[in-house]
Amino acid sequence: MKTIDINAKIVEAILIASDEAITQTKLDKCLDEGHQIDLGTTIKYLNNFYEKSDRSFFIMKVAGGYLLATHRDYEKYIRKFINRSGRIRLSYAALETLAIISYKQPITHPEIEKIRGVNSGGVISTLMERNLVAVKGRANSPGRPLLYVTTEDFLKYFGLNSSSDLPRLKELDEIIHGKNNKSQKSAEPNPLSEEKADNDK
Amino acid sequence: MKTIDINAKIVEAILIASDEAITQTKLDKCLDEGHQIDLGTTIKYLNNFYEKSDRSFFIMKVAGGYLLATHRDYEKYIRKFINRSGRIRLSYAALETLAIISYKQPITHPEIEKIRGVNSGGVISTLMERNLVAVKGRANSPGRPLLYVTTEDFLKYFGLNSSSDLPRLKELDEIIHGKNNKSQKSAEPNPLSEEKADNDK
Amino acid sequence: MERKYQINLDTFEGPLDLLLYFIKRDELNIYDIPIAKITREYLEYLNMMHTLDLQIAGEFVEMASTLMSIKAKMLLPRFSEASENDDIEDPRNELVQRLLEYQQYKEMGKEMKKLEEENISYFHRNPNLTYVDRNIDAEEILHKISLFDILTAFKNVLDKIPDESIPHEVQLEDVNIDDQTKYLYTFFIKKSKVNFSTVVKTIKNRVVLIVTFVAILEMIKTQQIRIYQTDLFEDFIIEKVE
Repeated sequence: MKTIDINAKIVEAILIASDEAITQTKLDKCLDEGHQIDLGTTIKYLNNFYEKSDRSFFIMKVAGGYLLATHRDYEKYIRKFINRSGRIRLSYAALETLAIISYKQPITHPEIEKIRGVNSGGVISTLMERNLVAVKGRANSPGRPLLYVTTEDFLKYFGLNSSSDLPRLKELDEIIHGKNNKSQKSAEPNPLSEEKADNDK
Repeated sequence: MKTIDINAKIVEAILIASDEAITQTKLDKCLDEGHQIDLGTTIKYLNNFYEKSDRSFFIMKVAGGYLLATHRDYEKYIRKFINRSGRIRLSYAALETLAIISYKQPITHPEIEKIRGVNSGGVISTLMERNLVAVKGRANSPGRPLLYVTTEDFLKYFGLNSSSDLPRLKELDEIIHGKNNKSQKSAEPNPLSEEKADNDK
Repeated sequence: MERKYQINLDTFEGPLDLLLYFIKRDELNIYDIPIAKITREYLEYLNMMHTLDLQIAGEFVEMASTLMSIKAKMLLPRFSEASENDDIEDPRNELVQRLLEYQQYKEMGKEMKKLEEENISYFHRNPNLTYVDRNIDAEEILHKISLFDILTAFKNVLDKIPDESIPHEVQLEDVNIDDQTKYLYTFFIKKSKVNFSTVVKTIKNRVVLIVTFVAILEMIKTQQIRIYQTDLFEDFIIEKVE
């Protein structure tokens, strides 16, 4: 077996030691003056090594950077080990609320309720507990309500690189035309950002 | 490179995905009836592989079992990375003091200590070093003690415009209220009990 | 009328969801909703919920009144006569806009469900920072605890204690930090970790509680214990430092 490049080892060490996605910018800040590592190339190199040496993990591109993740085959064992036998999937209410928050963020509680037409306190609490949304500042509207945004864990959970990678919002036209047929189905998760997705930043 | 044993891969996956040390007992619980893995042997096998392939990490024996750890050579980078990413922030004492200052500002050192009941000089300097707290004038009370306030950086960190934007107790109530039922569950005594490990292997 | 009510009562997230269901099922034109028909259906549904003794949320009732008010406005001669005229607003407009907007997010929620399914079997690296950062000063480490968390935890506990025990003046309580430190150590006889809620469960007096809390902070400061959370809003875990 070959001795691996020192740069690859630095990146690997960071991947092992941190639960936050590594980005080129963050990496640059860890290096001494004059020391440069091209993150993309290094990740490819490492992933290639992990694949060839048949590891149980790989480097995933998510949340704006890279993170180590285990292959699907080990889900069963890991789930049992960390004692989350059924990682509780999100309810439709939670997903719908997340969709609203991710598109409209930052958004207030009343605004969310207005769109959903129902009381959403419970759902928001659940999302906060699971660290999928967080409070960030206050709106300038009367009563200065708290503003909610999605978190990095949100991106990790859905395997997204950024919130603009979300499935796009369907245009109204499409909904009207799709009203009676199954065109809903055909809407594949779109990996690219759409016009609508811009306003979430 | 050789295809590694499936058992080793299961153990490796658990090491990657869990922040809890792995023990033989805990491992046994994850396996199907009749499936056995000898943890000690597997760890040796993996560590041998990591060493031979010159990885930046190894499996460390801690009192409670085994964990992945990085070699010391990379500590410098990791430390910077974790700090930069905001993963390491403030101590509990510092945070508590910060909370007191933010809600009671401007406030003097003796007043802070009175609320906390403990000497707070060190914590206040830490907060000042990190530019979260600043001095703003002096109180008119005897001895004219310095008055502390939170800085703009602090507010920015939380996305707030002014200290009056801090979460109010009423809002905490709402959040606590919304999630009360669920949080009861987690209030059970933690079944895990691990001795704190010695840091070296 | 033998309409099949194969409506799963729990499936509707709210009144908008229910209305969308009617629109889809009956293939109605969302821009030209037959308001009388849909109001009737809606009210039938509420009646049925009522008959089944299901609790009807306020939002459903509110929507019923909205529908009836739209229906009433539609009957006003001013609207029916001028229905061709663009500058008189259709009373249904606002509802239609809300339905359309809600529908968009509902659809997106379904797409997100797919993403969830695709990603749920991956686990990301979850390092134990206690060991990884072995040289990092404990003072610098904040284990995922935010300002909100601390206030929440403290307040949570305070709330459990009856108000009567709040002293309005400083009273002499037969408790001090040393006692409470000893009390905390009793939890560490058998194990090295204990949940915060377990520690404070039996404490019924606010002052004792505050003293215990201060004792905990003191012990953190002197590094006798460390405290962390597995997640936001989770209980704190107190771990003895050897």
